[in-house]
Amino acid sequence: MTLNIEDLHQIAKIEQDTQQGFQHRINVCVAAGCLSCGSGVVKDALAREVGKRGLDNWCQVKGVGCLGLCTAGPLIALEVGGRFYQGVKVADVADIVEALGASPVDRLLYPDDSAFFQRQLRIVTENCGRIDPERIEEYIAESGYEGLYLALTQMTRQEVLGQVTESGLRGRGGAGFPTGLKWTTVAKTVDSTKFVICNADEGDPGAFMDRSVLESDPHRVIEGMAVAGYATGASQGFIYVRAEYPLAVKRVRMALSQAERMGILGNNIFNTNFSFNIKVRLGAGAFVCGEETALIASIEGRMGRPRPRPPFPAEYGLWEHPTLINNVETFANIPPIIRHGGKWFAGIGTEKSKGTKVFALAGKIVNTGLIEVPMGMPLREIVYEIGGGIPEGKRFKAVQTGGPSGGCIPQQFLDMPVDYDSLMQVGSIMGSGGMIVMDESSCMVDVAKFFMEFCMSESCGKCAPCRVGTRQIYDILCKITAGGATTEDLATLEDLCDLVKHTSLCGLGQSAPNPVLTTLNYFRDEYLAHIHDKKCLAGACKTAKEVS
Amino acid sequence: MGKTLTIEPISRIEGHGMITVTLEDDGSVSDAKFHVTQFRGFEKLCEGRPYYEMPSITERICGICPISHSLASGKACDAILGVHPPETAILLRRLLNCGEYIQSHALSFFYLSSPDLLLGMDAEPAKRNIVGIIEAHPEIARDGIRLRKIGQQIIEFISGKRIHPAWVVPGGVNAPLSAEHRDAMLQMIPEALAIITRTLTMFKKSLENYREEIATFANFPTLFMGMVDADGNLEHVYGKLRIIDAKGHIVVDNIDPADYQNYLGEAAENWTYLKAPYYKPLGYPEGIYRVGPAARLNVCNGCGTPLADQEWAEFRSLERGPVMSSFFNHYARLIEILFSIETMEKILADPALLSLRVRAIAQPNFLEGTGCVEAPRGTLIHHYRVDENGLMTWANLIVATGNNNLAMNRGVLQVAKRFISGSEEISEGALNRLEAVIRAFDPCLSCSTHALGQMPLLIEFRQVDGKLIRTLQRG
Amino acid sequence: MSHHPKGKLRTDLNPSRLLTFKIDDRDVSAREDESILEVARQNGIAIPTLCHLDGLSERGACRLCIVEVRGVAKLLPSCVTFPRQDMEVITNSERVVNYRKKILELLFTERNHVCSVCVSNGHCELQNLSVELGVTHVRYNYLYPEHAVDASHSRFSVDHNRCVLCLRCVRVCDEIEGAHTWDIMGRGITSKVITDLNQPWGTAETCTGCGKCVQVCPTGALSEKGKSVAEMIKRRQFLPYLQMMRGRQEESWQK
Amino acid sequence: MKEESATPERKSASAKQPPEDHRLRMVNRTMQLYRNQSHALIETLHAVQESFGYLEEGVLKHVAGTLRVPLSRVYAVATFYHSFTLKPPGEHTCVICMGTACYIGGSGAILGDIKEKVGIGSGETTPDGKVSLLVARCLGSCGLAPAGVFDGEVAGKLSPDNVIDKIGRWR
Amino acid sequence: MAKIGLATTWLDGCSGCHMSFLDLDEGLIALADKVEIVYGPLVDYKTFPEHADVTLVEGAVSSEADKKNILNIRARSGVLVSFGDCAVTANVPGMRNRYPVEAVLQRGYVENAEPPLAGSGEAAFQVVPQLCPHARPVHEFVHVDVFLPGCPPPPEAIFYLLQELLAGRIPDMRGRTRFGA
Repeated sequence: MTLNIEDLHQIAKIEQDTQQGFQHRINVCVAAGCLSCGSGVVKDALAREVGKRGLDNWCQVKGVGCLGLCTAGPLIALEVGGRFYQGVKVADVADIVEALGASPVDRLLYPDDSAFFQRQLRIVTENCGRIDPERIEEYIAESGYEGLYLALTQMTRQEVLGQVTESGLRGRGGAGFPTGLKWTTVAKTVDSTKFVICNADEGDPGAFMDRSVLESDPHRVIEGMAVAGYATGASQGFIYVRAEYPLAVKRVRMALSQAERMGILGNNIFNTNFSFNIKVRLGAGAFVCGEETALIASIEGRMGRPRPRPPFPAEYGLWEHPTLINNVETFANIPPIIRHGGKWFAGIGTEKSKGTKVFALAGKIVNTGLIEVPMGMPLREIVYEIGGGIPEGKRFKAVQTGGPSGGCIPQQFLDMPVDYDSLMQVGSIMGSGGMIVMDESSCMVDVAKFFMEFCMSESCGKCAPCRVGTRQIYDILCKITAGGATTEDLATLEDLCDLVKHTSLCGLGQSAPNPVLTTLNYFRDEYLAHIHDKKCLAGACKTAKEVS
Repeated sequence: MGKTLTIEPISRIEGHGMITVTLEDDGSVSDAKFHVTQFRGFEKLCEGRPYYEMPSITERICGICPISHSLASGKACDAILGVHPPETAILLRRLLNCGEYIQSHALSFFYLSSPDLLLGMDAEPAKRNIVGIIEAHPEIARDGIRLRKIGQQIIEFISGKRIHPAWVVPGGVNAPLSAEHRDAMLQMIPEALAIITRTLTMFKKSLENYREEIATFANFPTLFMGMVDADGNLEHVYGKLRIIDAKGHIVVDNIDPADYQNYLGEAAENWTYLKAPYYKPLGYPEGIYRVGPAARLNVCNGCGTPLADQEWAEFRSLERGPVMSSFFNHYARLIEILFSIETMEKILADPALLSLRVRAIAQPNFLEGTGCVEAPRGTLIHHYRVDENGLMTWANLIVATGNNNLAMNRGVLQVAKRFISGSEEISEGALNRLEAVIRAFDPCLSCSTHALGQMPLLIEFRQVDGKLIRTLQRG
Repeated sequence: MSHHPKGKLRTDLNPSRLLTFKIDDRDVSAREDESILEVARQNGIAIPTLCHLDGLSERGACRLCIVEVRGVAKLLPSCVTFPRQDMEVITNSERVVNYRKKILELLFTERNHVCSVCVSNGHCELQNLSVELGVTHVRYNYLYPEHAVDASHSRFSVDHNRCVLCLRCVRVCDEIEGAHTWDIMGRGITSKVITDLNQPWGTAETCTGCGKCVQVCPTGALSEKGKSVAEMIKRRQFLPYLQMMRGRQEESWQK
Repeated sequence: MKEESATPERKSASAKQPPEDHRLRMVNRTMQLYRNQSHALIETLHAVQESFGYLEEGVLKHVAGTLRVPLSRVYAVATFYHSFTLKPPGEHTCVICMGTACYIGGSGAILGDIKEKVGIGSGETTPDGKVSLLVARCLGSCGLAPAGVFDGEVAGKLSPDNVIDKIGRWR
Repeated sequence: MAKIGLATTWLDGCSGCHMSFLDLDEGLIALADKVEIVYGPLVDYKTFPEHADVTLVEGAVSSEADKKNILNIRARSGVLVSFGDCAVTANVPGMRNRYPVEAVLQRGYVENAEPPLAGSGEAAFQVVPQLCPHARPVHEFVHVDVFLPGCPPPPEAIFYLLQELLAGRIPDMRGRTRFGA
């Protein structure tokens, strides 16, 4: 079966009509966060309740992907009227159905004028929480796969590369390398075999953007990959996804087989001579596999140990063939870029950071969850308006971005625009989008220790500075938090951070000292208090003095 | 109300020790103890290591008698392999041992004890050291330095390194001797002989001055143990053990060192890291025995070399039976230097010495092995067990100084009782004698505890319940 | 199996193209596919290395061979970095020398290196590097991990206390002997070389007993049994020879 | 830094697991799916772990032979990745998330309490074989921090008390 | 010219480094003119002086007593020299670090003793100083000015060190000795 644009439109039309047929649509979040609060049971109960009352043709109950506001789960969205119910229990189900078309159930109502939803700009997550991720038709109804069709049938490879380059999209996985440039490099290589890899091995502890996108809108990623395959001349793709995300794996596999069945993946897609297939590969719990060359090694069935670059995977990648690697969010940006044009995308965000960014907002903040905002939004707005500020009246201390490779941004930079370069300037990085808010009860030395422990146990062990250096740094941080360190130890700590940063083989080691360096930079007083006064200013560490 | 007097560190010994003396209310001495205060755990730290590393690891027990440890260890490893090293290797090992006896005994006599002997027990502490000797008796100091150097050079000629040479290996030694080095050693003999002869004469003349010390430095009856060769003559490396009683009668003879456990037990006490070996059939602590230079001269039938035999005869004529006072260790040490020089001369003349066959190669054939030599300070036993792969599973070391532990403690008590009494004013000389009795044994505490170290001297007066009344500091 | 970027598929390197560049202000010429390390050594300029061994694939892992390249912010491992025309390489700036020292010191803290009683004392590359780089002490605290000796093989033993994880053993076993008995288990600071299923070496069915791993090991980690302290002198002449001969055989089979 | 020793029942495994063992069927199917190519190793190990609950040594040999991957390489891969375990798990499994949000939320204290009151650390199983404790890097449930998984069920907003209570009910 | 005050001390070591110092042989006589030994195992001073210009420390820090001593010695020393491998790297004494102190004492005083020590392990020892869990290098506890590795350091290196110090220079020991020399 090969589709053409009419077929696509037909599918979309049928789907849209069906949807319109319902007076009410109840969207129940069935992403991992809400599921773990019991949203699955609530969804079933709602469906039963609707059926019991014979309202099947009047009201649709469907599971959707992440609505973003994970704190409030299980979360329900009433599409007509735009209301949100939070913390829904099975016991609430009758009331909810009863209230359809009448005044809402006040006790469950989430203030829908909340800045949480208002201030966001959703591109990557445009379908999240709106469509049923397990049905390709719903994706197609939202202009899904139109971008791929456009690219294959009306654009040359050069034109696709041109649009991506023009969009100014930068890699959302960490370093922010220009996507157009990466694609062009792979496209230029001369090799009959090339690969496209989607890095969905989101390992940053405190980030779940990729998981959400894969759980809520998997087809978008598939479409982005297929476009990339076309543009670069690759015919085989891999999605390397964490085994710890079983729901995401399930939905991606489901989406792949739906796309294959429809001929959107496979041979001669849309009757062109472009063929593209995607396979899922499971990660097995190694943060370092986020590094391109380690990821490749892992797909090849080996230990995920990075190798020196150059040569870069774009020239010398999977099984020694040119390979394009982007992460989930990057690929998810592609379909709208193709549909609306690179210029449109470039109009969003800041001069050097285009588009939007998805963040996983967590920590000591009122609204924890998944958000998408235009690049350049001030940090203060994210924390205080979208995030709703710090709970329990505590004082804001810092925001950690970029996970173990990033840094802690203190109060004085709250008005800083969030984009690649501003973050870099203050010593942090954009990273994949983890954003952890800390209040006065968090000890910054302890936070640095937490990340160093992470880097130490995630170090692959290949190069000496990272393998041993991270352990040495961790030991010193332990000594500091235990109140047993001297100023000489502090000097050694800084010396080691410099060493590991500048001599490690791969990005993991090179950036591992960042959390220590930024906290040393902005919160040195906390280090000194542990050392001189044997005291933890935040009261989080049990120093020897306090224990005795 | 009882008090305790503490002397720490004991200086001019190879190691780290402390003496406590417990005083009765009237100031008289009720008890005295010699404590060894550090510990390194060689018996454990070698666990899991390959047996063939043992000679080098155990060499690090002591910087003064590393050769003895490597020889005992090498012999224990020979036993594990189940081989006899080639004749040349045995000659070379014995030759190496001669070098060690010369340097170690020279160190003990000239560097550590001569200040007491030449400047007097009551001399000013600031002068009572080798620098004081250099100033007061430059020619004797020079002799001491030369003699020790000759010993160290011999070791270096044979093994390539003066301290911790890693040259004794399981099954033999790791390199043959060159003719050039042999000749160099031969050339040193006349000077060495001249020095030792001078020193013996000088020492014998001065014996008069030490009546008090001779009478009290562990002058009591005990058993004696030492190694003898097949003829019952003095032997340091390849021989069997003999134990005699205070009357000079042989208690046991021809003990194969591998059977040491039938004769020797080691007791542990909680106030010292140095264990106390005792002669098992007599039990603990009645099985007190002594080892070392005087003990060796006591147990043997003679030295087996002409000059040393003359001196030996003179030494043994000091008393009717065995020489009892441990003070005479100094004397015996000089005789053993002479013996070692003569032995060396004999070995150097052996045509087999330069053979290239110096090592028997084998895999472990036994899972257990014992090696025993006479270290300068006394009998040294290494006992190892290994697993099927040759990795150490267990080790027991009885070191020279340990053998003398019971005797040293009794010696300290004897001196304390003699020199400390009544008043609280304890003379400098008395304190020094408490240490000198220990020095007479020349304890190698690095060996015995497998450790060393130092602390300031404190004299602590304590009530019986341990409460500190008063502290005196000396220095 | 190490994927060496110098492999045949590296399309951007042209073995026939000659270029000139500078190492420590000296003009040198090289083929484009020769690493900076190779070129430096050909010109008598010593760059310290540990994981590199002529005849084995490169890993770029020990980081001791890092050099500065003028105009490049990052330090580059000279074993896997290739020259470009007019490149200016500095091999001995204070900066890189200091980093090398620190890396070496980290290696000393990682395991339990007791040089004085090591079979390789006096013939050890780690020890020699400490002399070469002027390391007279280790500024970082020793970690004292628990590691054992495996002496189950009839002729060789492996002492993990002395391993620096250079993986020469793994590579020679895979690339030259073709047995792949060795590999490395775990990750990070807990990494350890193993034989077969992390079983005693003597029970590893795949080991041919060829002993190449022992000879290429830079330290006393791998040694011949029965060799005492300081006696383990490694012989490696076979390595470039075998590499050459294996290449030749391949040709003759193809005929 | 304890070494992971080779499992004691070394020889038993291959004999005990003849190829017709039903648990092997899924493993074999996975390998066939990849035409027994060596790069299927990780996927296959996932399959082994799923069918057996852990990476059984005999099965590892079988996998090595079928995929023609050196034994040491199989072991290396099996120990490189955190998802794999070489020891049989306990009857019940408790996973505590140590992602940043959960750590900030106090999951460190929870682990400390488990260590103190149940006596097991990460990767360990109680001596009675009832409970295994694992630590996850991030469950992606940061909104529920601190979060954990109890026998496959995600639970959020954990506290030391309710975790000890949950574990207590298993024993 | 006033003599410089030289102190030497040993912690957990074998005395081999001190012996290597004595291996200066006749050099010692020449040294006696320029150097006064103000503390050490070869002389009879019982307390560490208020000030020593140069202190050579042999051995690793292994017991509570060593710890106390080295802090005191550091405070009273001008130039502190880590003397030999045990002081610089912990060397052979550090080999016990693989085992808990309890196990080390157990082997020595219970398994290999008859009658064995009453009580068990460290607690059983009353008068003698407690052992630290690890034997560690001196510079992990106090600042060290010069490192003189070697097991033992060769006499030539010791001679060079003293000559440089006498000339008022901090010696650069690189290339003159090494770990395990």
